[in-house]
Amino acid sequence: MYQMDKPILIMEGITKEFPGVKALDGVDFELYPGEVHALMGENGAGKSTLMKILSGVYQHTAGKILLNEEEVTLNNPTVAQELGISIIHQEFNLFPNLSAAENIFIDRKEIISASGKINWSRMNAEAKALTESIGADIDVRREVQYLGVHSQQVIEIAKALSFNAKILIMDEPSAALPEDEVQKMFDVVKQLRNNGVAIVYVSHRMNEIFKIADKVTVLRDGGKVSTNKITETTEDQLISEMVGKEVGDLYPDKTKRIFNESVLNVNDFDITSKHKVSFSLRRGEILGFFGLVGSGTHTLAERIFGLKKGKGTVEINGKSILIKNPKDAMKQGIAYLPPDRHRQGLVKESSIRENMTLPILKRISNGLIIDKKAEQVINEEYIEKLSIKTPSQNQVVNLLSGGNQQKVVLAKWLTTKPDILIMEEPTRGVDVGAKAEIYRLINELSLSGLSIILISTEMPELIGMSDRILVMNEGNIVNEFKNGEADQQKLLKEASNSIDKMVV
Amino acid sequence: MKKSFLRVLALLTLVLGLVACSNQGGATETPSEGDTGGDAASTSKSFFINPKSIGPAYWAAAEKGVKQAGEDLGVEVVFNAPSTTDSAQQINMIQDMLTRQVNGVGVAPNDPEAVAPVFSNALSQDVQVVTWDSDAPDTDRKYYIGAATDAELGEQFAEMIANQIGGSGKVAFMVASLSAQNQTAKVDAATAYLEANHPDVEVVTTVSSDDDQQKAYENAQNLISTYPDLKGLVGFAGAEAPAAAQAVEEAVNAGNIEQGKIKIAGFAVPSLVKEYLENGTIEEMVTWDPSKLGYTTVYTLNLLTDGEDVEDGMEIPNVGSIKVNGDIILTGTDVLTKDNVADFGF
Amino acid sequence: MANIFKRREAPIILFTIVLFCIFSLISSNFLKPDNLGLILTQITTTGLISIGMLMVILFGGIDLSVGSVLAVVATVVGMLVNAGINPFVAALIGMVVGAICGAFNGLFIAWFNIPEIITTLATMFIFRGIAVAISGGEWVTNFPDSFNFFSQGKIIGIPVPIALFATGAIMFGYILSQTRFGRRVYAIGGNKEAAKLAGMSTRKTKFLVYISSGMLTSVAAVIYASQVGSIQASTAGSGIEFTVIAAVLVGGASIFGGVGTMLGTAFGVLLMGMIKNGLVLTQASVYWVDATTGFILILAIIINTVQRSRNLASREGDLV
Amino acid sequence: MNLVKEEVNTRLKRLPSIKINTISILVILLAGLLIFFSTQSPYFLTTLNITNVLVQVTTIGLIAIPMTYVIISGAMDLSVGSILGLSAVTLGFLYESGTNIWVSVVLALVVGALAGALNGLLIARYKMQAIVVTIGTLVMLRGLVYIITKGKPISGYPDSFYFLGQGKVLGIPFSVIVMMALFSIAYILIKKTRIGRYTYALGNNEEAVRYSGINVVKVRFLTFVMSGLFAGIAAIFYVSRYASAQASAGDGIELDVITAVLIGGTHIFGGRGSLVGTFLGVLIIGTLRNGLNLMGVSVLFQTVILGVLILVAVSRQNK
Repeated sequence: MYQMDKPILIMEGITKEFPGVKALDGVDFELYPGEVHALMGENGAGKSTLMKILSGVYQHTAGKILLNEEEVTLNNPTVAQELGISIIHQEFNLFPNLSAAENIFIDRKEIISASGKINWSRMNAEAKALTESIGADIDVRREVQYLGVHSQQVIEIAKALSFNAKILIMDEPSAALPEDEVQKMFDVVKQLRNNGVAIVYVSHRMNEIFKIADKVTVLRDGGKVSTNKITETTEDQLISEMVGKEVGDLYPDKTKRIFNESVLNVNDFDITSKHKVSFSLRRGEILGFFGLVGSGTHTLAERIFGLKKGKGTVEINGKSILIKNPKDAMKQGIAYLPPDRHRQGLVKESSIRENMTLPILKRISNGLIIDKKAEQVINEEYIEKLSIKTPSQNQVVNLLSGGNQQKVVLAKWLTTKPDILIMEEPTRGVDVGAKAEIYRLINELSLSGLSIILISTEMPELIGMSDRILVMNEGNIVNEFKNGEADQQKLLKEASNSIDKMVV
Repeated sequence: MKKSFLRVLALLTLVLGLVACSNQGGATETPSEGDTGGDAASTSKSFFINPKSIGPAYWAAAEKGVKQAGEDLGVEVVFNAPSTTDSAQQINMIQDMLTRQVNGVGVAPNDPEAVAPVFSNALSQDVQVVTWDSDAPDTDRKYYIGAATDAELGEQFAEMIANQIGGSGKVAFMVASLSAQNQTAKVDAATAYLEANHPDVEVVTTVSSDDDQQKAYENAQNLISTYPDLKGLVGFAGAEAPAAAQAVEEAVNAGNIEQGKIKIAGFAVPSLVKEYLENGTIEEMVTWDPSKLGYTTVYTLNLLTDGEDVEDGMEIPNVGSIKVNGDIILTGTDVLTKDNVADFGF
Repeated sequence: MANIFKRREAPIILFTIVLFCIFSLISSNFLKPDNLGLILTQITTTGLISIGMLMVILFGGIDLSVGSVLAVVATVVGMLVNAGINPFVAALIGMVVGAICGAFNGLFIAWFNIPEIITTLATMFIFRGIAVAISGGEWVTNFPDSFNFFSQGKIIGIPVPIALFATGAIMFGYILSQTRFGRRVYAIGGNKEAAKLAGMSTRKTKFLVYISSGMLTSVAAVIYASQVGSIQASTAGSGIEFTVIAAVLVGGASIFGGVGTMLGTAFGVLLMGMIKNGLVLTQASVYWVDATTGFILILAIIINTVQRSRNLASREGDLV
Repeated sequence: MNLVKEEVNTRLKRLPSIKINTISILVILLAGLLIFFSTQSPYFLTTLNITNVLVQVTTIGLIAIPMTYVIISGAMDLSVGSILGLSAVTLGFLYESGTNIWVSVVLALVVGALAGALNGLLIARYKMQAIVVTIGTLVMLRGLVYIITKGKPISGYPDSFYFLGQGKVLGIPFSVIVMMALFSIAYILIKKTRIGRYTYALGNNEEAVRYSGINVVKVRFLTFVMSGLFAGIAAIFYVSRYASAQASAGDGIELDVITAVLIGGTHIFGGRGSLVGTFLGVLIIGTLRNGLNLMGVSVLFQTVILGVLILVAVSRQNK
């Protein structure tokens, strides 16, 4: 393997102080050409601050950065990019109104001809070549707003590659990618590594780290805990380094579970006008759904909750019900925890209190007036039940950590006292500690009789939590795995097989 | 907290400073110059003269007469109005001035009906009320001061255009507003007059500029283009005739119509149509001097507050003799031609 | 062909053509070359202002002060011309004044970060006051004949106003679609944060846009003054902002920024001008003109929305 | 842990106090104006004049109430002036053609609400941009007004009707009482009921509200219907006070209303704002106009002062 002795990057004693607080305290970090260096830590440990300093978004208050043994000042992102440091942010930084090619090459001198005109044909050709080099087939002339999430991610990567980056920072690159694309991305990362690019790989996902990384550095509370070769560490060790203490098994024990009657029967239910699904959910069951992006799992959830219109009725507790809108669904005791808490789950400028009772305002109003007292009682109850860490229920949600935010969304739906809870990506962007807590909560809820549909692209989560897993592919349910039957290979195979081959 | 307090202070100072400045610089108020006139008894009098809006040059011309009268008579005059011809804001302003306990108000009402309550209110406070330029006959106003009545003017315009086009053909009316009573009254009178006296003159349409000169200009262009056999344009307000003349002149220059094919009549401010009169695009127009209206308004109010009254045929300095017909005071109109256009100072 | 219909400008172009046909059928005078020339001449002021407005709207902003800027510049230029200054020199000075007004807006918007609508609402009042103060409340009129060049003159056979508008539209159409500066405008309007990360200076770009917008408005003001022949500072250009904003939005631009083209805007302007001209030509009752205009406007907006949602429906991966 | 966040915490925790500041700044500003004007004009601080100011702001005040809702919910309504005009002439037209005055009043309110419903339908149901749609209806509805009236003001109403805009109860003008009452009701609605919660949430994150199972279309639709209805109410008082329904009634009032709402601290991009602020904003504009009128300051300077006030008072609304 390509490995050089001299580090391309040395960060020494990096300290970052915000008025009154130290976000980073004397962190050392070294990066060698041709290595994939994983950076781990819980949310707030300082990973993103460190990477923002490296990519020129923030300036450190103490310490120094050496690039090829020369001290550099990275005072804005452009300088960093010109020095060969590129970053792919977790949240897309794309222009929805511009074409894919323009997104890759926006504001770049290279594609401007001598007359000052943009050289469209050259830009499109280079963009095409770049995306193809990552194995993606995208119409680079199409506006990004009309492209799917996975294509948007490809554009992000292509954009970074277009800078001939010597150092590439990837912040949670797999978060939005479907599993099959993750594999493709790994191939690209390996390719880059072989070309001598140094890659900083920021991720929460243990299995990915062990698959792709050469080294791993763990941060905690703004300081560095350790740097190890991946071969010299274990998952357990990393987790305990990250949280500072041992955590028990992430997933609860599933052995003593019994289910009785089915609460939800879905028969010939439209996903689209062409695709219909049938399945049933039993009381207290956690029914997992796995599917790649575009498989129809999200549409299914929105259909059952009445957010998307379509044909077909569902049978709830033996009664056939036509759900036309979310109100109908909620009347039947259905709740839906959406996948994107920032956009769909929370009104982040509002308080915990206001968020939590948003769906049940009608219930807790006397006539038109909201019963503040009842609202407070409900809030106290759920803040305690879900152990949401907050100084008060009047806290603005924006200020909570990702895990606590997710708990607020969960609490919001639990206040509706649902019988059936559809959860989509319940632990996306949540750190390990909070993850374990959310899993414990889900399990408790199901034990108390709540029936749960768990839709996730995170396979360990599905395997660890579900009693059954249904796999969807191109709008159809293609297979069912009982508890203990599924593993990641099998799931992925079913989910990514072309339908033609499946119909035997 | 301290910082934001400072900020508020700064803000207040700025706004109030501006207010103070504008008050000093405000050219609208003519302080009474009692020391020059020696007529010390009347210096305590103040009148509020209220045009339809502030800004249009027609009213700026009127303001000159109002101020001149204020100076001559040694009374304080406030000349103010909303920035648009908005009836509600105008009435609010009259009310504010009544609070200030002025002795008389002269109003050019934007809505003749709407001013009735505020006029009776004024009367109950012993404030003299007259209307000028535009009348509100169904109110408690004492007098209306105008160049001529709307009906007379409408008929005068009609006769003038009929004359110019030789008594037959198509004409179009151009007004400043479709809802201003003094405009619609003139239009109605002109239409009736033409029907009765010149049945061969056909009024094809009435267009409104909403007091916007560009719109008046485009209206004229569109009319010329719409009615190839159009023979006359009648402008009922100050901005219409020059806009019509400009459009006609351009059409002539472009060779689309012959010189003199489309005649223009109606009201005009001399300085605005000077060049068109001189180059022959316009032959004659009706005009009156708004500053005379303003002067007469202040003069009348002054008489009324002194317990005197106007008389038919009485001479008013700077204005000339006036005609009093019941509760209507008329200062008279002039016919504007290229020979006398230079004599008008507005 | 199918691609043409997917273009954002397609509905407005189609709608303009349909309306054109309707007017031609109703009024025989509509199709005359004179009249078509007239429509083109009449849209030049709104057209020039709409170019600047398009850029402002591409940022997700809105400029309510254009009418007042027009009044300021028209008054200044008119007074300069009457003071015996060469019309071209006066026009150039007018452009500087327009640029200063634009810079004033840009300063508050780009540097002090005050939302566009608030800044321009304020400057709408302020500039109007300044215009009237400069004019002393009097008509600025009786311009020398040489000033007529800007309304009646011709450049290689094309009337000057049309030539100026066409030049402006083509120039800024090119800048917006083909140059780095233009693409920055789109990028910032599409995603401000991403634009910052890509190293673009939002402030500088915005500032420049407001200055160009001020200059374009001042060109419009010169044409206005020359066409109308007399300027009344208190009313000149008042309310023009609504016509211009409507034209840009009807032309397919989105009030949220990032979306809109010069071609669409030009057609929006043309549509508005055609409605105004056509309704007089069809000899519709004067009382019906506003109602019909509003109705056609809403119709155009509906058609735009339908097309946009159809485009979104064809989004990749609609099964998610 | 979470050092950065905590830092942000301490900064953002001051949010509630910022809100109080907005109100206190407005109160100080209003007080400053009152003191200043009373030193400038002996007539300013009289009961008569204060009553005057209050009566004068009723039109703007009434429309500013729903406008606050509309702007907080992240939209905008430019058509209110035209709706006012339409309701006013509907009232006049119906009464003139022999309908009972009170029936006419009710029908005028219905017409206002229907005009608002048209906006609401296009904006809420069909997701069209609020500014664009309301510019369209602004032009169209004003056109309708001219079709109905042919430009002639309609006047001559029964005396009982004039009570609304000109009558007094216990020395306080009836219209002012109605405005205060509606402000209070609207305040309770936005502060204490779910409608208020939905309005704020809509302005902050419409998607999240939709995903909470709330009928977003209905809420937004209602804000526009309310906007139309209140423009109708304002029209009734307008006609009653001025004894005349004129075609140009309410022309351009949208800018005054929006100015008042913005000065009152409501955020132009939605999500933040208060009715108390709006009320103060309305009073500030009314007081400024009245005081400057009393001082005899030309309106031209008045508009410049208003412009500067907007620029300075609302400049805190950074993006």
